[in-house]
Amino acid sequence: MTVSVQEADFDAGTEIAALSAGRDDVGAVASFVGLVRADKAAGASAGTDAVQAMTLEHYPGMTEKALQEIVTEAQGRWELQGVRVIHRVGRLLPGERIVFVAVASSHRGDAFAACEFIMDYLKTRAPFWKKEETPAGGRWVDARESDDSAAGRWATN
Amino acid sequence: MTVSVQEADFDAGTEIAALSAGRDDVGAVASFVGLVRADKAAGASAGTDAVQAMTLEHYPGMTEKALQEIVTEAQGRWELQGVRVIHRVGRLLPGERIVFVAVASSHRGDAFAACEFIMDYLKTRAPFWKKEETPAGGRWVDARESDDSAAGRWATN
Amino acid sequence: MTVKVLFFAGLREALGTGSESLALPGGVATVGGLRDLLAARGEPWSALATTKNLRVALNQQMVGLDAPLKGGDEVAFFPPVTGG
Amino acid sequence: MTVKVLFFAGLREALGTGSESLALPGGVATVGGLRDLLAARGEPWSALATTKNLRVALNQQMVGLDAPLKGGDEVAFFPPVTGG
Repeated sequence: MTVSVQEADFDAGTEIAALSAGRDDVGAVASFVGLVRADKAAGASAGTDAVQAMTLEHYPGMTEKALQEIVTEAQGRWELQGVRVIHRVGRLLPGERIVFVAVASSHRGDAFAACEFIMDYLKTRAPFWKKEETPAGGRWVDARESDDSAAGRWATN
Repeated sequence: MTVSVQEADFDAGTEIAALSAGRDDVGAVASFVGLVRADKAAGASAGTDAVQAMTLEHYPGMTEKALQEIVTEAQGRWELQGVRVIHRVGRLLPGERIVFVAVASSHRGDAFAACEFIMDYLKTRAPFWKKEETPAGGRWVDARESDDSAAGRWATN
Repeated sequence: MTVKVLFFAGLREALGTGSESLALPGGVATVGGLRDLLAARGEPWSALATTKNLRVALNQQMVGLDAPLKGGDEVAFFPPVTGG
Repeated sequence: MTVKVLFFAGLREALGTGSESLALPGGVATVGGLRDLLAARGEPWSALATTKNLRVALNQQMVGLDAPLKGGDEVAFFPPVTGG
């Protein structure tokens, strides 16, 4: 199982260990955990307008397909021995884990590059939307240009 | 505690969770686990000359200092909220974990860059040495030029 | 021909619905044509014409507005994604 | 003046010792001078002159061969590191 979209939390240590369990050819596992930040509200000044919770909506069916395509694209670009992507949906509180990506490879350069690539592509291509709850009410998070430019770095000419 | 040099194994999930425990301002934790590869013996052909075990020697006192300096350098280059480095010493078998680096930040770009930077510098500046046990006997691992060039990428002019 | 149309996130909320099944008039041959047809219903549907960087997926693949439609297609309209 | 000298990894094995305390003759003022003094003992100490990319740490900081010595210094010689 490479890709999961779920309400449940995950344990990064268990997932990382699973990528090298029972084998002796994995040299490197790079991974990433994204979390809900209380101060993330767009344009919020410090201490005011904090995020109290976040709800993640997605497009069931397309989400899993899009994540799998991103993983397949990474597998074509680097020599990978295993990939694991978990994205949570539903209502999450500040400090809670949202997303997990881990990549196993013989070499650390490939593992790091593929892990960052998958996160960058996930941010711009996987159909998830965040709605923040703040004292001022609920609001949908705007897409950030910095995410588009992060994904754009990986374009092949 | 930022840096540990120890014989004991570690749990990546526990370490990753500790970097954001009790706070709501961490958005990203990038991490890396390095493992002993059975096929790593320099110049070994597939299936022959496999690594049966590895012993890690280090320079007690300097090791901790060198790792802390690498972390401090990373903290100066990126906005980091927490860093954890664990390096094991002693005898390790193929598939066992050797090294762990995790970096917490508000932003994933900083977390990824600092994590990879710390690994690259650790590979060339921290006083650890690996001796492999193979069917042909023991031998010290040669430093790789690719590690020097990986560390060289981060040079500031 | 009939297509299934889906809406997500802020667009879903603005339209007050997440999906509908729609029999297309003869002149509508692309997802862009479908978008224009829906937007022409007036408020709140004009959001489909005014949403910044509107995204479209055809059968769960991101496409441009010029992608051609056929009967049974699943077309989804949504704002830029913000997961991760 | 007296310095403490340490050897690690393959170099430690080649020399058959991990450390020694050494009273320096007057002419030895740098870690390079110390290296030459030890290498001049002949086999196996000439390994200090022939080890490829020999590294030196002075008081647990990496230094070049021109680093000056003072009494009580800790000097470590070792091959390029291979951890991680």
